[in-house]
Amino acid sequence: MSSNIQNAAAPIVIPGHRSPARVAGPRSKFGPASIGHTLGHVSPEIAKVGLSEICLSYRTHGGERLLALDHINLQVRPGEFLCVVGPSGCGKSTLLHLIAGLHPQTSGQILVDGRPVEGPGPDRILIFQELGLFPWLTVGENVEFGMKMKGVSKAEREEKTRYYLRLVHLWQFKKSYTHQLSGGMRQRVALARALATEPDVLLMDEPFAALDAQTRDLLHDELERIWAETGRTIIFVTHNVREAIRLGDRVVLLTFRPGRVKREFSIDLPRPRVLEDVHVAHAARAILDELREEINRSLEVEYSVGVKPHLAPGAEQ
Amino acid sequence: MSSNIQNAAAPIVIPGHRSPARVAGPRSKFGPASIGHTLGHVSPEIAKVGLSEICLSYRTHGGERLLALDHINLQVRPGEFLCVVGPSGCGKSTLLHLIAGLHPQTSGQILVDGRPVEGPGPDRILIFQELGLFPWLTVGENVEFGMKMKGVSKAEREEKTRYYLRLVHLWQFKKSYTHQLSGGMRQRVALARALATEPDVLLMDEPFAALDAQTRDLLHDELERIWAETGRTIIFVTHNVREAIRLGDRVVLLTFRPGRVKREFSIDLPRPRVLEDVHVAHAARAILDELREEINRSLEVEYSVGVKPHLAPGAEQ
Amino acid sequence: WGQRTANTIRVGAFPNITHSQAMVGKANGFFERALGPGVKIDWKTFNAGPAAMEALLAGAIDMTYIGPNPAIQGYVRSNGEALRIIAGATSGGASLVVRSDSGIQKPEDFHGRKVASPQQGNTQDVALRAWLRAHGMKSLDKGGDVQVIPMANPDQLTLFLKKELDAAWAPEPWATRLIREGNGRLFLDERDLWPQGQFITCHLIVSTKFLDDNPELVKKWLRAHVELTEWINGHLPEAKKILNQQVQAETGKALPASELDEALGRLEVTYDPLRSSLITAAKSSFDAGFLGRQMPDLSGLYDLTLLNKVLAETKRKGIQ
Amino acid sequence: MKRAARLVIFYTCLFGLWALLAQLKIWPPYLFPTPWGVAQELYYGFSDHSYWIAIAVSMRRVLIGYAISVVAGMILGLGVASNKFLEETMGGLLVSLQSLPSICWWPLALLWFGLNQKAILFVVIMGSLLSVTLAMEDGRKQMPKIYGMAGRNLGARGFQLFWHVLLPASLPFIVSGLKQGWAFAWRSLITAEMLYVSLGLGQVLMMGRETSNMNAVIAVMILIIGLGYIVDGLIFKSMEKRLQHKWGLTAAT
Amino acid sequence: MKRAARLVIFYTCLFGLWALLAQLKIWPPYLFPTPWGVAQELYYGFSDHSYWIAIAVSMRRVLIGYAISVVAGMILGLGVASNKFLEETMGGLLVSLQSLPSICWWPLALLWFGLNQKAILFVVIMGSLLSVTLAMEDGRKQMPKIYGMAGRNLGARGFQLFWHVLLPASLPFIVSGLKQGWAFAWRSLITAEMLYVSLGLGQVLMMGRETSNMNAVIAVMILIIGLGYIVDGLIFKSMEKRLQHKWGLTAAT
Ligand SMILES: Nc1ncnc2c1ncn2[C@@H]1O[C@H](COP(=O)(O)OP(=O)(O)OP(=O)(O)O)[C@@H](O)[C@H]1O
Ligand SMILES: Nc1ncnc2c1ncn2[C@@H]1O[C@H](COP(=O)(O)OP(=O)(O)OP(=O)(O)O)[C@@H](O)[C@H]1O
Ligand SMILES: [Mg+2]
Ligand SMILES: [Mg+2]
Repeated sequence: MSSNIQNAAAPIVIPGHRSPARVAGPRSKFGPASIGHTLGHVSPEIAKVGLSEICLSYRTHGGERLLALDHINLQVRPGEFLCVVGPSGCGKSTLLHLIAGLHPQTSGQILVDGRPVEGPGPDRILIFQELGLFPWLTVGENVEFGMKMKGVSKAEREEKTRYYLRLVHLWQFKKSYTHQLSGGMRQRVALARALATEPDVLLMDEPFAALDAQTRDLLHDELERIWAETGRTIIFVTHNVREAIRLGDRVVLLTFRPGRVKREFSIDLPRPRVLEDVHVAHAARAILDELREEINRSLEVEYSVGVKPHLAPGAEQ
Repeated sequence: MSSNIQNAAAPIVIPGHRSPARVAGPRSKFGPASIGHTLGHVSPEIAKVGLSEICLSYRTHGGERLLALDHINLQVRPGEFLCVVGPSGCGKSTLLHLIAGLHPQTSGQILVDGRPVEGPGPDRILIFQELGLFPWLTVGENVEFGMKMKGVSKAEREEKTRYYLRLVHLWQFKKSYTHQLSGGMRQRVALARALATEPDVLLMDEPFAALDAQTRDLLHDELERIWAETGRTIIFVTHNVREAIRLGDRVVLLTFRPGRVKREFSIDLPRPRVLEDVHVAHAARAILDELREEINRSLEVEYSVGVKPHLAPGAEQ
Repeated sequence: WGQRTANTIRVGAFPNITHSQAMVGKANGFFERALGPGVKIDWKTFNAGPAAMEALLAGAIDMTYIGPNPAIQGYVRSNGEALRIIAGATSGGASLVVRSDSGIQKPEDFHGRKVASPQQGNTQDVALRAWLRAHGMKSLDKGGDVQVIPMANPDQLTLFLKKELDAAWAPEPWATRLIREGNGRLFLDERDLWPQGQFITCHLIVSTKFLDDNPELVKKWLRAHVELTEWINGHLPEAKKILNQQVQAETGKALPASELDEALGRLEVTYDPLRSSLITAAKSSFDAGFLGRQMPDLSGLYDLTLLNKVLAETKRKGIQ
Repeated sequence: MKRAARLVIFYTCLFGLWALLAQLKIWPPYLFPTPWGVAQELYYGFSDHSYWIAIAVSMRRVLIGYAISVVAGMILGLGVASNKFLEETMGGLLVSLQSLPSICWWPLALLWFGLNQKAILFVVIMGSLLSVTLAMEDGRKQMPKIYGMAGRNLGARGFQLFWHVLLPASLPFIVSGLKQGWAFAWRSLITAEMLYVSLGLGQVLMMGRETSNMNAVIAVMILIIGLGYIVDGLIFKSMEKRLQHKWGLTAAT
Repeated sequence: MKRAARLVIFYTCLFGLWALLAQLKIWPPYLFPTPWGVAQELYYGFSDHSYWIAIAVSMRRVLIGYAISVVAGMILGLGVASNKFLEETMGGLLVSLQSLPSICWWPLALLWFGLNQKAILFVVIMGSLLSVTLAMEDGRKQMPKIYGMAGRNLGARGFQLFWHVLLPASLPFIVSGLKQGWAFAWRSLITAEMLYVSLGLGQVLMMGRETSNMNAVIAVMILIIGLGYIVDGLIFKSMEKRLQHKWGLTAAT
């Protein structure tokens, strides 16, 4: 069991201190670093997506600033399936927005294919947590949108639209408007729209959060297949640790506000993996333990200034 | 194991055929009906929420109508924790909207405390799947909103706002606007807002979908505690079968479009339950099997009119 | 002359009985015949002096029938450059009308009353203020107790009927309408204030540039204008009919015959520009503060050489 | 059917009230015309074709002027909303320039175009252009950020982004602004037509006023209202319906 | 600092262009006034207090009339948007009634109120009321359904629902509509002040036209623009800023 998960490098970054990424950090108790490829060796040159020393702070009420991301260093190999987990509000979505080029970072550098990111590009498509479907377009037109922008021919667009809408089981709804869909259906439209654009790098922000278990399982399989067949690089944010292990080559755990890379886990389980599998469950436990640490830290922050409401002892998952 | 879950009554409703609810249906293979209270005996008189022969159809493109709910019969006891699961797009949200009185049903009757529902009321508060937070109010003002409408005094409002915002770990953000929050944080604000209004019947539409596992566990405990302490009736929609078993007295499984009650499961596991527990897992399997049947049916519908894209064999969860 | 003469002449006029020559000439094609086939007349219809003057200054029309006040203003504002008065058109046709039940009998009764004029600073407004001053009264804004209220003529009628106005200094046909429809009484015919009962109400002006470039054309027009004036004076009943028809065609409503008779009875059609009355009016206007800080020099305002040429050629008496 | 009945009732009541007030003779009929007087006026106006001509002339002017305003206003509005320099300079002037009465533009129109259709069109355009610009700018600025982000993320740039995302996303605002622009266009047209008589409803109105013919004034008001009603029904209401259908702003059950 | 610099540059360029055009003498100065001519006019107007009085009188009228329009327009708009009968009957007339030029209301105003401030206020109100109504109706109708549902679900009813949910939810629309209403109010005011001379900027404008004094016309235009700029900055811009801050329509990083 312990050989299936590998804590490759988890440098605990001290705020404000510039520590180079990928130096050896404390090892996870789950196993030696020797199993699997050594993540520490993804050099920035060959990385598909490289983040170095990324910080981002938001303006909040009263002119204060909230540090959302704090010196993030992360190299993603071409064709890697990277999962990002972390407590709610730790900066996962923010991270994807930065890579997508939708806001500028406060400091640090983001390289995609060795070139600094200066705005959105058709090589990086993000599935927004809020979906961002266009209400003035039908489901079919939404899926076509990215292709239309790229100048894909009408015939090809139609073919792909059909293919991807079938994939997410919504072909029948191609002429519906988004307000006529249920929450889960909307999420699948957003998925189809992003997949249909066929980008090099797919940035997915909790794309399966509103789906029932069965549908999600089917789509896990589809996503994994597409990934394997096309060699796309995927950065996948999820709050579901099992899902991260089911899909990822590597799982990055972010800390609670401000978001830093707390630890990285290399997942060496053979594919296809199964969500309910004991190996997956076991691997999840390690990550969940770390996550719990973060949540407890968040609670300390929350309750440091007042009375704590009744809280049941931490549950087991 | 098998004694922990009980299939109380699962009349398979034939479309258009009016079958009275609660007659004995096919028993689940998981156990005899004798264990636990017999759900079939909740009479409409004592039911907190009673749905009889509810149908709802939506207008769609081209003037067609889409039947979303088909002869739903359901009685919810006072103080019951009812979970509703079903495939994506089966009509779960629609059902909650109807109970909340936000649209009228096409036919059938909804009784709350024996009186027909004629519109929204402060006794039934819904947490929308889309949240429906007010962007022009701060987090604190959002939570206060329902209390303000009820005419709760300012001091009490403040106290409750603090209590419930602490509960969801967002007290620090009371002065933020909703656009300054992450997806999971927004979901927790919506939860706090609904809880703070302290309704008799709480209608929750996937309230934990965007939360990480740890936070969700904490909130499961809190919700269960509040439920136990106040004796509220809760109707809880989720796509997570384990979550349904973790929380519910009873789990209702809806069929794929149109939504009908496929089967009901009475959950007799002792509380507090633990999500990762083997009993929960085992119970989930029974429901998941039924769910898979529905998903397969949905795929048949989807692919009945064209070529099926490559689909991996159904995964295990 | 060496200048290429225009083959279109753009002329402004109002559908109003004070613009009799224009209305009649328009109706029976008099000017077209006089100018010959090579020249097209482009009639432009306005409702009020300022709009016509704006158009003339902007070079959008070449010639227009217009009242004295806008002509003076246009001349002064353009430092004497833009326009010349080349002939008169009508004289008279303004009266002070009081509401019958206002109790006004003599000039002193105007103390504390509300008196309307068509527009602040226009001919009637100036006349009203001058008349008040002559009778030892002042308007409210000059520290007196007579409320001079400049407002559009149709609104005066409304307010007469609502008994909110006591009197109005109005041009024709409004004076007549106020009397007939607004329960008014003629208090003073402005002609009584002037030597020979003549004062200019409407004249013909032309833009200086057009005059310089097309003197022949202007001369032809003037000859037609003079002949038409005499024709009207000689065939009053027929002219009235044509005039009323043209007004109806342009405004959609004819004046009742009796009103028309009464209104025209207070008017005189003439080609004499009545220069002295204009100079007097300009003086009053300056006194009332509507002509700037310094009395303008109006010496170049008239160019009557062509008119006098026409008059001489047709053996009529010239104008000094 | 019920809708039609309600409309009939409403208008019958309206006219009944008017007839009653006129019948009571509180005001003399040339101040407060009777419905039948106005009906007669309309009948005459239409039977001698003068109203048909006036309508045709005015509609043509307002439609051309408005169409130009809409296109130019959208471009300008987009520019103002997306360019910081324009926003700071022009942006602050939009409301105040729009407040200028049409009559202020008339001298300029004469200067540039002379006395002709173009001058009138210019006044109509200046009357409604900035209203459309304002609406476009507001639409662009108050549009939820997510649409712009999603559009850019999916590769839309420049004109594509404008045409496929910004424009449709702010359409609810724009439709609202277009209505206001339409009203501005009409008002400016009437002002211009009253200054320089050249057919059109403004002339009829002016002449009605000049001759104290309240019947004609009311007749023109009714014509303007009627034309507005038709245009509203044909253009704005149907745009709104489409919008509400697409965006799901109406009940779907 | 940079913003101020940009504004200075912009206005300097604008005046420079104007001065240049005037200097080139393409048009005579009585048609195309020079900046210094207008400056002198402004100087005289302010030093003999007549402009101060005109501004005070006009601002007072426009503010009162507009305030009434806003309140009444909102109520009316809400009524139209929420009541089916009103919507079908009044709703279809809003755009066309708003298209009626102010001059149409003037005879009615005189008839009802006679010669006084009220008549002018009436024209101002009729000029902007329906514009606000339209904006309110559109805001109410095009508001995302979820806000109304959430409000009702949390127990808001009747006036509470209006005040705490519908109004703030449609505020982006309303602010946009309020600007248009402001422009309408000004235009109507000037029209009314030109019809019945009783101080105010309309009178100054009228006199400028009467006396062919383009300097005065331009001076009034500048005053109207200036007042609009100030009101826009004080009221509308700050409302917009607040809105954008709350709703997160501006970049937060
Ligand atoms: N526009 C904004 N203005 C101010 N603060 C913001 C803004 N957007 C996000 N934040 C803050 O940044 C932090 C990170 O937000 P982010 O959305 O990236 O979290 P997340 O990891 O995606 O959380 P979740 O799992 O709940 O979606 C949060 O604390 C949030 O309050
Ligand atoms: N406004 C609407 N107009 C037309 N059809 C609608 C509308 N809202 C929902 N539907 C349809 O009704 C069905 C049920 O939708 P509902 O939102 O109740 O599903 P759900 O069970 O909540 O699904 P999910 O788990 O994905 O949220 C779906 O097929 C959807 O397409
Ligand atoms: Mg997020
Ligand atoms: Mg749902």
